Amino acid sequence: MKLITAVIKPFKLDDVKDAIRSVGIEGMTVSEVQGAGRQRGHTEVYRGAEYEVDLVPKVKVEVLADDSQAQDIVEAIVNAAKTGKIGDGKVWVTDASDVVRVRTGERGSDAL
Amino acid sequence: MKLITAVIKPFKLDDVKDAIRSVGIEGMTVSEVQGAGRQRGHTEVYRGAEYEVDLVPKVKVEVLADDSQAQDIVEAIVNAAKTGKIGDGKVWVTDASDVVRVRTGERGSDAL
Amino acid sequence: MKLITAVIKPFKLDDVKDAIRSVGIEGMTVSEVQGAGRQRGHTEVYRGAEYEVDLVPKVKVEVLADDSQAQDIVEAIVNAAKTGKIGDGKVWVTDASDVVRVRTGERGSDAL
Amino acid sequence: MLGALVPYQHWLSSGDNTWQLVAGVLVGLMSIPGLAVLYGGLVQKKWAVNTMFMAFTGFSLVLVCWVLFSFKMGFGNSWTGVGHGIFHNFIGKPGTVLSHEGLQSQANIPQVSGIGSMPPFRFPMSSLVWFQFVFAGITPLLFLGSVLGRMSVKAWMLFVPLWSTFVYTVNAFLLWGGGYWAQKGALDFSGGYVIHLAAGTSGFVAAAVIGPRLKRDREHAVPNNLLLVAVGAGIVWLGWSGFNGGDPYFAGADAAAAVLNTNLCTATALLTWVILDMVASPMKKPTFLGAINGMIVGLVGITPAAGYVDGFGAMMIGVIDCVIVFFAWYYLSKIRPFNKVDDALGVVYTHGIAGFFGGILTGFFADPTMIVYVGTGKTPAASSAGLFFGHPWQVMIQLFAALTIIGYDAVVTFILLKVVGLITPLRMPDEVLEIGDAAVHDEEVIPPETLGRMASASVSYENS
Amino acid sequence: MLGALVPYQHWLSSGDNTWQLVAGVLVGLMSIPGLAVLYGGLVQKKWAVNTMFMAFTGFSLVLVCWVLFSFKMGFGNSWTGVGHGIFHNFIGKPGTVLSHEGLQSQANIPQVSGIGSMPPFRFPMSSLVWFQFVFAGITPLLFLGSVLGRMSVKAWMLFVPLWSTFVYTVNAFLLWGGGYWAQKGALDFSGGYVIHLAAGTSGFVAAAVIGPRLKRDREHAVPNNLLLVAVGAGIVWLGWSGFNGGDPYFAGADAAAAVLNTNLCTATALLTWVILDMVASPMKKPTFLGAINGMIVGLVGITPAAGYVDGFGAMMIGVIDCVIVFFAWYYLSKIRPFNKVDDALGVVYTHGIAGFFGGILTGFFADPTMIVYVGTGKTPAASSAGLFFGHPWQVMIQLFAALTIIGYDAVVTFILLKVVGLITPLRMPDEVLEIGDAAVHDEEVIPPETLGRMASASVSYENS
Amino acid sequence: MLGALVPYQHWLSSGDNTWQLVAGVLVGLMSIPGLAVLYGGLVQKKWAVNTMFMAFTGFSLVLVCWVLFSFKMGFGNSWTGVGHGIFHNFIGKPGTVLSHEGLQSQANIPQVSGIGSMPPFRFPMSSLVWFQFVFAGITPLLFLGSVLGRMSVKAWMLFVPLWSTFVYTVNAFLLWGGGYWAQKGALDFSGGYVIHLAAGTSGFVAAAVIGPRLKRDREHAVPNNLLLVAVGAGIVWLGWSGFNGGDPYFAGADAAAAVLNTNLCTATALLTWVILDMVASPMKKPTFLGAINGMIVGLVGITPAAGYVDGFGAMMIGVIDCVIVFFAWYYLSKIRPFNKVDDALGVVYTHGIAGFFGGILTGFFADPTMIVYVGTGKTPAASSAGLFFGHPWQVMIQLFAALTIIGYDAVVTFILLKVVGLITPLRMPDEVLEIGDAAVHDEEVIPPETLGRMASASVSYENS
Ligand SMILES: Nc1ncnc2c1ncn2[C@@H]1O[C@H](COP(=O)(O)OP(=O)(O)O)[C@@H](O)[C@H]1O
Ligand SMILES: Nc1ncnc2c1ncn2[C@@H]1O[C@H](COP(=O)(O)OP(=O)(O)O)[C@@H](O)[C@H]1O
Ligand SMILES: Nc1ncnc2c1ncn2[C@@H]1O[C@H](COP(=O)(O)OP(=O)(O)O)[C@@H](O)[C@H]1O
Repeated sequence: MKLITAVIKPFKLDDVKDAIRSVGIEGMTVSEVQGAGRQRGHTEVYRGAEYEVDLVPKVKVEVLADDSQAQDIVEAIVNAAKTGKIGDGKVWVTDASDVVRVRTGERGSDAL
Repeated sequence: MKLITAVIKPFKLDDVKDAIRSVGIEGMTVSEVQGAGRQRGHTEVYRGAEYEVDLVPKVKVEVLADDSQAQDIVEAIVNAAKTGKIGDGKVWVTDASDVVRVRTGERGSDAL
Repeated sequence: MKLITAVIKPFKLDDVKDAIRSVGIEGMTVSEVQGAGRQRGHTEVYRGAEYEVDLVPKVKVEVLADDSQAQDIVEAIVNAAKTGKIGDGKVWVTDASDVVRVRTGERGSDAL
Repeated sequence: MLGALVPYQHWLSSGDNTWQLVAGVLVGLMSIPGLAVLYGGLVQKKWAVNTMFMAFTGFSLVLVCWVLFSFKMGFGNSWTGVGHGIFHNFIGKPGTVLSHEGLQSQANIPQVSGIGSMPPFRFPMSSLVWFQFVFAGITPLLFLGSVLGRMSVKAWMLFVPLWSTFVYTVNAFLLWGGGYWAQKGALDFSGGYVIHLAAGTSGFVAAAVIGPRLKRDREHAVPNNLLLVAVGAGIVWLGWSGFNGGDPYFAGADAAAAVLNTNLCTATALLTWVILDMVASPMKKPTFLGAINGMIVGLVGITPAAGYVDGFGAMMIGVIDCVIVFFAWYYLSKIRPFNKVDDALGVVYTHGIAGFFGGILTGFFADPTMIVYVGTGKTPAASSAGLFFGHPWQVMIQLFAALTIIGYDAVVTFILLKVVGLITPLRMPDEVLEIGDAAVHDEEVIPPETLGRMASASVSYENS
Repeated sequence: MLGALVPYQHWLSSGDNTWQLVAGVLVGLMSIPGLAVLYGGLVQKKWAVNTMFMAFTGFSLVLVCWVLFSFKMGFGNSWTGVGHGIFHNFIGKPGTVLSHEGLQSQANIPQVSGIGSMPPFRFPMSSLVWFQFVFAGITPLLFLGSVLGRMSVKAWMLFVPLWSTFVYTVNAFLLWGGGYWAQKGALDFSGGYVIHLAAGTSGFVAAAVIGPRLKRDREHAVPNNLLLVAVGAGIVWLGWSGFNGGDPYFAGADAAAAVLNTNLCTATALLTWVILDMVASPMKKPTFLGAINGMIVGLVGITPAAGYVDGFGAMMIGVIDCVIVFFAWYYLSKIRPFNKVDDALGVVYTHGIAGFFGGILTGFFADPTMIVYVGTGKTPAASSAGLFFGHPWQVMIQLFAALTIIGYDAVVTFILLKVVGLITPLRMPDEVLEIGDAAVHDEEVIPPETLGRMASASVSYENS
Repeated sequence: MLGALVPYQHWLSSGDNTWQLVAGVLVGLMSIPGLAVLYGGLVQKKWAVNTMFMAFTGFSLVLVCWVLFSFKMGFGNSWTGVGHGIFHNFIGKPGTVLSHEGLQSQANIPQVSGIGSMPPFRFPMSSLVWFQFVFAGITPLLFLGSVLGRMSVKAWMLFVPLWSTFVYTVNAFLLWGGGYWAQKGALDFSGGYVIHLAAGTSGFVAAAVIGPRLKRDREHAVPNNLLLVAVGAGIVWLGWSGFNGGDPYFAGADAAAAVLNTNLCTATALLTWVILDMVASPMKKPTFLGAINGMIVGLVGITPAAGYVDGFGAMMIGVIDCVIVFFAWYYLSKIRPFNKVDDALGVVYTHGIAGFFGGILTGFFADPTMIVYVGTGKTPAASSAGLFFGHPWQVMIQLFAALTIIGYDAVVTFILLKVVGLITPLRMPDEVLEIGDAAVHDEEVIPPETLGRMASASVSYENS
């Protein structure tokens, strides 16, 4: 099993969700994160005091998938999330040795 | 070392925490996430405009544990988080090659 | 490729960011989490009703790095995040089999 | 010149009319947005929208009933005609106040004003209808605090008009409309009984009849935003200057005394609760919500007394009522029936018990040198004396009036809810309770912005 | 004693002056913080600061213009001198009201007050300037709802003074300053046309000229916090008691009737929308924002009518206007030109259409037994009659007055925006629109506390 | 008829009394909820509850002292008896105002009202006590802005009564109670010195004595919610109409002029800061909090002047005072002692410096044609002239009065804090400062709902 993690621009979430579903995976877990990288943050000013926010709002999507589907999902995400501008984000893949569906106790591919 | 990640229903957090502790692990890291899956989201309506929220609030629990404890923890979480209704969530396990306790610099099992 | 995950005290984020950058990595992904562990939570009281919050606010930092850099980054984070008091947090390392930069499609080290 | 336009009739005083209108606006603000956001901030996040929805609709429902029939039930002629005993002095005859006479003629409470105990009013009917409405309108919003987090919208929208019609008007007639307890000399300056004891009693009964919130909700019953609690609480506090200040019906010395007493009792009670929090609460820490509780107790406690007591009396009521409610809150809540009923925001304490003892204490502290209306010629000034000023019987009158309200309101609330329950379920189904606002109203107080997408934007630009 | 200090001149009534000042404060509160946080809570999070900034500056800009020249354009002598026809009764001659005469002499609208149709005022000029300012000041804030989320700050800060000078003053003079439509007997008690129809029309035209919000913003156009919407909405509702109550200019019976009618129509309309939501909306659920929409429709609908109709009329306007706007909101919005213009908060419905039909309905329901001013001697009382009271022509007068406002305001708004567009771009650039507040103002409504660091603290302690 | 009940004594004017009561309520609202949520929204999230707690308790503490002894110290007879020189005209003799005479007899400031410079009051004592209380009550809340985020609750609860008793009453007596500076003709219409200069001075001294916030807090000193800032700021702005409008003590022409001037100066100053932000701030962007700063400067700047200057003067004060404070904020803050003291919200600028120059500018712009009270017979009207109207010495009087306030308040604040420090630590311990609200009050402004569990629900339903 693979865990694919994507950090993307927030407004691309809908496209990425659709892309993942088109590969045949319905489930995923999403969270709001902040990214640092080439894309610069910005300065806010509160009552004259400068406040540097060097982080940029991003959305993180985590998808568990069979090894066989992993590459397709990565491709699908990359295509859907791309704008071509700095800050489009990263996708990475790690191994999951075990997956369980809580409701049923099913394991492995059946748990997805 | 294993990293066990569980995505569960928010109101089950207390039970899951207790279950993990009963296996002998005190530490864990919790975050609020949103899940997509079989459990359907809902529609909100703001001033007549329909707004589809296809994500469901979930809580993510991450626990580092010795390889030997990992299975027990997975079992404990699954039992505690189960309601039998759709949307109970997933638990997955990945390998952590190294763990450090920041305060002391201890590594491996000692760092837990 | 390695994924280094650090759970640290929120006010140490700036120091940790600087430390990671000093190793030569510019990018990272940050999120707000809650930790349970040796550091105790606290009790809040709302209109006389006691409300136990056994979780402590933490910040999670995720950094992808080449295998060669991973140890340096772990060291850097540990040094920067340390206060010597309970609750300084954990750092752990997992393997990432693949990394893609969404904007360009670059993979592996080039994607960082 | 044979004639000219003048702005108003000779009986009208622009000063008194302005005061009455503004006092009404201040009390209106206590409900909307005051209580709506005070309660909206105090409930857990999943119920904030529903709580505010109930407040806005409850207030509106009462006003419609008020002008169509219920104002006259509280402040008109006795329905059963002139006569002795409580049954002939129980409730007024329903009628509308929608015509130009109902709006522009001189205000009048037939069994009270201009007939000895009160000078004739110097403002029009609509000022009186408006001023009395805001009191009628706030009362259901107070007991909303007992039943939120499970009462269904439809049941609410039926129960509020019924309760207002069959309970509130009776309370008002009995004490303010010249009914039985008014005739007996019971003192309730601005609604310690008519409003707060009533809300505490009815809320408690309603909470019992409707049943508790979900266990899960009770276990997470933390406020969602204390800043909004402060916005609401602050408007409620200062707005109360109109609540009590408007009740002499004239912008005279007694109105001013009522305003000052109200704020004084409130400040005293707030500090009393803060000190008790620091010395007698489990955590021994001062809390902001404790201060707000004390504030409410002070406001409620002075309400039956505001223009009858001197400043010393106002401070004593603040201290004594707050000590009583503080210990009731912590200890009475542990015993039956209080530990068996899920009164969500504790209305029975901060309004019911606070109002009850505020009324009793009025029977002790009413100071006859406080002049409500000035006597001229041989007419003595209108004022009232309590136990400490040589009139011990006043305490008993206060007690019996309170018991009348408790008994009547509890029984009729019970009956009305049973009737409503025949028409529509009183509670929302558990599946709805599990989700909250998003299930009841398709709205959330803070919608998750990045996690959704507009599907059909009925009111929005379409790309052409 | 040969003389003494007295607090004010003989023509001044402290009651009427107090009412006028307080009514002005209530209306001021409707803008600041009322509309600022109502809109600030209704927009998505990234635009909350900008929305409030626009509200605070818009209000301020109007006041500066108001005292320097524009008050007299609305309420002074006709600029083109005495004469017949609309062009001699179109706009007043500009002038300041900054001197002590502008502040402390007896108030006067030369073509209206004290000359037959209205008794002489009993308060000073500054009360009149203040009271009329708060109306002038709120109007741009209303149409802000149409253009927020893309209009540039600079364009706003130029457009508001221009619009207020060239559009608002004409509306006011025509209907309130003794201009053409006032002479023809058009009824607009407190601004159904002058303010709300104007805001709806100008906002819609401005939204069309400036262009839509970003597609991305329209797709995520969810409110950021309904509790703040409730704070704003509540202040707007109760503040409206001053909006309509202040317009007789005297704290008499008509003021009181206007207050009661305002609240009654609002409650009725709020409940009407809630019921329509439950039976006729796509989801068949009552919504809090639907209740707020209904509330606004009621407030706007009664505005042209408040002191002219009886309570029955007020309720009917509440129901009818709300039904019209509800269906316009859901169905008219699907057809041209409404589906082609991105009127962000739907101002054209809840203010434009609601104000238009409120005015027309005034032509039906105006009740001649409602006395605005009392006649003495042989002078008849001042009142107005609508179609249902034997004066069918009133409806046509109302219609033509409305069409004048729509036509004039639309054309001049269009021209002014084109002029402003020559000086500075009307829209923010897309890169700025993508980010929102943080790009426009370097501020966020809820700054991410743990994720940033103070770099240069110009106003803060430095370690020594 | 030999007699009848009348609502009030002959000396009472319901219009003036209403104005005084309502003005008091408006000023009360500026504190609660105004400043409580303005500051509550401006501080970082971990201090929001503590800030509001301090505001609610501070306000309450002052009221209790006020009626027990301190009102008379500010507005009674000179403690040291009649005599010349500042020491015989420094402070009033303490006394309660709790009796029925203290509440219902005719209001009177023995060294001021009805003795030549002011007509006799037309409202009762309680209106005066109430009106003057809200000023006394808001002042500690203003300097709370300097010391929040580290001052301990106990120290606050001791310091506020002491400061109010030994500092505020002296300020008030000197300028308003007929004391030395009043006799010398110093002008302070509504508290530019008594309140704002005092708050700026005392807050700054207190911030120095108590020491800075944690370094970590200063580095993350971002507001937690600008919508709440807007709620508070809006109530403060409009409430200020009562602040300045109530100070003539009569609802006459000068009250109305003061209301208009207040709003005009505020609008001007707000726009001035916005423009300076756009051209002279480091980022060259208009900011919402800059607009709010400008607003406050305008409100404070007009306070000493409101009923003495004409509209032109009001606008000039708005521009000049705002330019001064803007540059002080950016540049003075970089030099000693300003860069050595952690005045958390910059009260020394927006209240201290703004009040100081507002008072000085009053010495320039006071226009003698602005009539505060009208003379009859041979009595000349009461008004005041500044430098631009032929009375250059007024500027020096203003300056010396200001220096008296600065000197006295700074020294006594210092002494009182040292005394309080002997009883209880002024600062919270660092461990508490690190956590904030959750440590001080066991409360958080937005409790983390899913992450906790109710352990002992003292006030909640128990499963049976
Ligand atoms: N080394 C890294 N480890 C973890 N996350 C990273 C890393 N580098 C970048 N990211 C994430 O990817 C986002 C986009 O990266 P950035 O460098 O800004 O743009 P791009 O990927 O287009 O070059 C960042 O905001 C951050 O969330
Ligand atoms: N493939 C997946 N990858 C990551 N998370 C998933 C995946 N499938 C489901 N989840 C998570 O598990 C939660 C529950 O899944 P769902 O399909 O709704 O119910 P169930 O697991 O009971 O069949 C989802 O809300 C989501 O957070
Ligand atoms: N077994 C674990 N798995 C995951 N996260 C952990 C684990 N133990 C601790 N943590 C995280 O590390 C944080 C600090 O741990 P804690 O035990 O409080 O202090 P310390 O690491 O200094 O002994 C916790 O708040 C939690 O977020």
